[in-house]
Amino acid sequence: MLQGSNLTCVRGDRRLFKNINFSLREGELMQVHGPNGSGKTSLLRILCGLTMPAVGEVCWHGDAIRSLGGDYYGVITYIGHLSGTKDDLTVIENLRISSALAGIEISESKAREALEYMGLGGRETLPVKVLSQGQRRRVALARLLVCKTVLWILDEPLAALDVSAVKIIQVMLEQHLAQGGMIVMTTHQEIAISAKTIQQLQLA
Amino acid sequence: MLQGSNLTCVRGDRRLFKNINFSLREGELMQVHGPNGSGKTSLLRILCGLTMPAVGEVCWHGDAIRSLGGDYYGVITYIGHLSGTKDDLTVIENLRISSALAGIEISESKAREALEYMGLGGRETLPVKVLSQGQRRRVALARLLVCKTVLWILDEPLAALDVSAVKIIQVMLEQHLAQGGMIVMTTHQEIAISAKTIQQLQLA
Amino acid sequence: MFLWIIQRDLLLAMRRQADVLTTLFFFIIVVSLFPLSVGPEMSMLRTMAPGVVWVAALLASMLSLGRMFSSDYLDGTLEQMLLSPQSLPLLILGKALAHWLVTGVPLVLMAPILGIQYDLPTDALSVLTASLLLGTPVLSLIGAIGAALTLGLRGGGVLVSLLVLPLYIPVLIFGSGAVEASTAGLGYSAHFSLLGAFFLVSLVLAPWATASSLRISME
Amino acid sequence: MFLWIIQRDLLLAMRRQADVLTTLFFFIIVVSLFPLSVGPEMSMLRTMAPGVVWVAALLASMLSLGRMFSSDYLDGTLEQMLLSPQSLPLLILGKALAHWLVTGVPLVLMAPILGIQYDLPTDALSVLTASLLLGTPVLSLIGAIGAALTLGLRGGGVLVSLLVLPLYIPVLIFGSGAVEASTAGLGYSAHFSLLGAFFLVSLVLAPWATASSLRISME
Amino acid sequence: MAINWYKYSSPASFYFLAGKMIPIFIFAAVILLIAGLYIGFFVAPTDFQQGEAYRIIFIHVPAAWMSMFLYLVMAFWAGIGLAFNTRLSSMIATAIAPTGAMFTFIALWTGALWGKPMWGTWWVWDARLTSELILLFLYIGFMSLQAAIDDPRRADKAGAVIALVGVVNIPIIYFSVQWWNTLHQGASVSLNQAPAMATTMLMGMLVMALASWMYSIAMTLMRTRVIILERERHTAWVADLRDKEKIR
Amino acid sequence: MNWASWSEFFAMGGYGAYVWGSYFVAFVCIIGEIILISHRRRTLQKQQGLIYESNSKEINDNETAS
Ligand code: HEM
Ligand SMILES: Nc1ncnc2c1ncn2[C@@H]1O[C@H](COP(=O)(O)OP(=O)(O)OP(=O)(O)O)[C@@H](O)[C@H]1O
Ligand SMILES: Nc1ncnc2c1ncn2[C@@H]1O[C@H](COP(=O)(O)OP(=O)(O)OP(=O)(O)O)[C@@H](O)[C@H]1O
Ligand SMILES: [Mg+2]
Ligand SMILES: [Mg+2]
Repeated sequence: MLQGSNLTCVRGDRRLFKNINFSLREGELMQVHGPNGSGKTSLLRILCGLTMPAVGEVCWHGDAIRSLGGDYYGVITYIGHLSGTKDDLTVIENLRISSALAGIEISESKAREALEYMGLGGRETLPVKVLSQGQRRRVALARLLVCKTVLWILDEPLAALDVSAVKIIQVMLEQHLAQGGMIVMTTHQEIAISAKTIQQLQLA
Repeated sequence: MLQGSNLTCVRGDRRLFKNINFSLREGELMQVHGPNGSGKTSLLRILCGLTMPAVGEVCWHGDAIRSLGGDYYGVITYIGHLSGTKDDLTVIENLRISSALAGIEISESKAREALEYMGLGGRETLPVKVLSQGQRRRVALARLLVCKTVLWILDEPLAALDVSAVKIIQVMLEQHLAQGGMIVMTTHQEIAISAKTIQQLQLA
Repeated sequence: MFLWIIQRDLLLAMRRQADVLTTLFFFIIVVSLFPLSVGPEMSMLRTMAPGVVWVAALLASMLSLGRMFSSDYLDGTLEQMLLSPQSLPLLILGKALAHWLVTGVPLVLMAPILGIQYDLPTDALSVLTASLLLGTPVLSLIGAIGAALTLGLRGGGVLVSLLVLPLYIPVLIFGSGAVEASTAGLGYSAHFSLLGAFFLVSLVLAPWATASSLRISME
Repeated sequence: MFLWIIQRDLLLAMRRQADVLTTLFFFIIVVSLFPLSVGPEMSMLRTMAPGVVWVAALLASMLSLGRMFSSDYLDGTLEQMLLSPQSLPLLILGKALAHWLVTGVPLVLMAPILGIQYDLPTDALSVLTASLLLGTPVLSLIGAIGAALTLGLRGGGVLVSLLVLPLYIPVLIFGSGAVEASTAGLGYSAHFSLLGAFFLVSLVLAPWATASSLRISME
Repeated sequence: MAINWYKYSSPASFYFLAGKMIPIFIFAAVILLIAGLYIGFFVAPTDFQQGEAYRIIFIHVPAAWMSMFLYLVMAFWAGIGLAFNTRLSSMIATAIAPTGAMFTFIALWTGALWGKPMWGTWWVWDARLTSELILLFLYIGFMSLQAAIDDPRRADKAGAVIALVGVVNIPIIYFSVQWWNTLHQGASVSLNQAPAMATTMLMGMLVMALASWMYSIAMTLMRTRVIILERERHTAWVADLRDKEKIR
Repeated sequence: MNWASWSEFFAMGGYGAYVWGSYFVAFVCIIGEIILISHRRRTLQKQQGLIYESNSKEINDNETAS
């Protein structure tokens, strides 16, 4: 269970949000809404532990995440605005290495399968730098297929994706929720995800 | 009038598209559609003259753009996946400098006005690196307000923008078309633009 | 336009506050390292001085080459420059000038002080400064070509030095040669006229070569 | 895990094919610049040799520091590393090791040949090589701290040298000092034990310092 | 009708033409090499100043000549490729570089081995030697740049720019000899002892130089052919070639 | 003929190491280059599963035909 209590975020001399409280249980999705610059990315980074909130605490099953450290990182997957792929490595190398970094070593065939599913079949051995914007995004998102984490934190996963890819992601998210996973995500596009409970968090 | 004749684009071992023909007149919009990696960005870069097509020619009022050089650059504005803003400069500096680069020197008040219109009021003096993804995009798009070019070539202008910003852009595009401008754009999001003629170009 | 580019690059340099200072600092450190590792004999140091100062200047200028285009490339500004109705070689000249103002000028100003540390006689000092004044712009101009060619090739930092250093060598030879000639009591006008020739040639050719390299790199 | 990081960084280096080679050539070129500007007298060159080789090694190592984290930062991989359940200092140790394998080892291998060009006697050559072998890992480890601190400050390339060079200086002094001591017929074991101490200290402390610098930079 | 030279500027025709020429050049190179070595080792007399060590000259001088000459040829073809956008000339330039670098290396190596007995040191920082070293760097820079770029068209053009800029550098380095007191022996040292010896030595050197020529041409053609296949593997004529070979 | 015996030939008047060192390395470079080129060609063939080696006559016929 992920809990945020009393979260406040200050950037420069601007307070982006204050007193945000929520708790997210297994199988639940939380969508964070808000106009550009309202602090969605900042909130997600706080939930990951990349930034400290000015006030408040994020807890994972009752323990403050800042005290959990590496253990917490083992249960989350964060995919932000930046894709985290290396331009010079090939698609398949990128996927295998980023998974290894997240603690899961996957075989070549497993990786190929995931890429195939993401619609990157036949492009496994191209360096990422020649890919199109949407294809890079797909490479980053392919990691969701191989990881075994419970909590997914996704910052605009749909940016640059075409309709077929949006469909794939939607199915993926629904499956994850059905299996008892949790998702926190932001998006400016409409996406209809069927889930047990969907919480909407509106910023600013 | 912008004309593409017989355009073919080859990337690595892959032919992205071939024999694309179109002609775009004053007041017309051309939307380029296609799944991720189908070559939309590549086509737009060819139209700008940043890349040479493997076969075919792009003509502006009958002259091949490669022979026009700087004269052609004076009539187009290209906004690509990358925002072309410098992280270390402030929002207003970015706008003024990028306009100057495009050949239009604008006064501080004019720049402030444009930024205000784009919803960046009050953030003029922040360095771009602290802005949110959508705000960066707005800075890049603000250039459309101050430029006086005829042909706009926009690669996913709506990515990362929230609904209110999408609205602003929509109005801007419609005004440009009404004044006899031309637009070539790609987007994966739905956007309803009212224009004299809308051409749809479908890639792969 | 030209002024805008220079102004922009200088503004960027100022924004990264200590930028000018750091090039200078690098230069000073490299020059001061030698007495540390070679030992304090004055006659030896005096002979080494012009060579060491020149090599340090060259390295300092080279180190900052990566910056010249790469950040513009990564954030898409370079695309916009190529699409600018302005003359590209002129834009590039502006960038090279800004580069020189940030990296070259501080070195030229600093050189006399460092020369004193190496116990150079006064006229050798002025020759050293003059040779740097004439030579460092050449370094920025030639460097621009290398920086443009290695654009987007990750790890270009080392590749650029491989490409550019051989081209820097003539400047180095005649620059330090001038100082040595003056210490030896020989005429150094030949060295200077050669440096001047390099300057003119690179002033005319380098912006064009850089412009076409940039177009090639962005293709 | 550790192995994955090293493997990844080496893979990246190999992908840029001639990467290892270019470091090497950079080193060779810098070493060759000095005779060009100082003049060809052998006795002079022999005295300069250890200093020159060490300064070149230091620069080669420093030049490639920018690469260490910045590309990981720009494309978001670094965020992912911080979120990795693996121990961050270990990851960093892996990266530093990869950096050393790519920049340090080629230099160590090349040093004897360059020493010959500067006409160093055989035992001085072996002392030089040994000192580099012990010293270059320290450069990579300390460099990692600087690279982490200057992350995201564009134009960090020069700033990093500002931060890192002062820390490099002791290594330089004792490294080249060992060679000079051996040429002068004095004992050089004191120099070596100091270098060894630097190595151990930086091996233990640098990964932690780098890890916290990274967390600070990414805040 | 005259030969249609233009036809051979297409990679496909060049591929076949080169295939026919390679054996001729290799044959010529081998014959000339044997002749040159024979003259060098068995006909040319011992030099009374340098003893037998001077026999290095038969490899050193041709290699040094080739190293400089090949750079100019390479830059020429690269420039043609850049100016007229002809793929073949760029490929030839790319193919020449490794051979040129190899000759540069041989010149350096043999020079060093010659220097030890003659000057008592492997290396001096003398203008001639240094310029040869820089030449090696120019070659390596050209090759590393091309290797670092994935897209062959871009690699060709970028390589051409650096090759041409490098050419400007060559005469500069070469004439810098005048500002330096050179240690490197010129032609005067050992050749004018006796006219008879000078002629046989000159003969040996020239024959070896010719052999290097033939060898360089053969290598360039071979490498160009491989490059053509690598780059044109998707074209119809390569596919034709492949099918025909499979059937047979 | 300059040499009384083979051993004298190999000794090269005391400079054997230098002379043969030069020729040997040059020779190795040449052979190495040839091997590298043919290796490059063979990997290309393997990658593509092709045989490029052409019978020039047959190709010639083909060329004139087309
Ligand atoms: C690493 C050391 C050396 C290098 C890089 C080197 C380089 C060169 C080069 C570039 C040339 C062609 C110059 C021209 O055609 O004008 C040349 C020619 C020659 N070298 Fe060397 N050399 C080296 C060492 C030596 C040594 C040690 C000797 C003899 C003691 C020697 C004797 C000659 C002679 C006799 C020629 C022919 C000069 C002529 O063409 O008139 N070289 N060398
Ligand atoms: N130093 C600062 N001074 C003032 N404001 C700042 C500073 N740093 C960040 N900000 C503001 O903080 C906000 C950060 O927003 P964040 O990136 O979290 O937005 P977001 O909701 O993800 O927006 P988007 O939808 O555009 O991605 C921005 O509005 C930015 O202007
Ligand atoms: N060297 C190469 N080898 C093979 N394919 C390549 C190479 N370089 C580019 N490509 C392919 O070319 C295409 C480039 O597509 P482009 O960026 O134009 O797509 P796009 O339509 O803009 O897609 P998106 O909607 O994702 O932005 C990609 O499919 C990419 O995989
Ligand atoms: Mg955001
Ligand atoms: Mg695109």
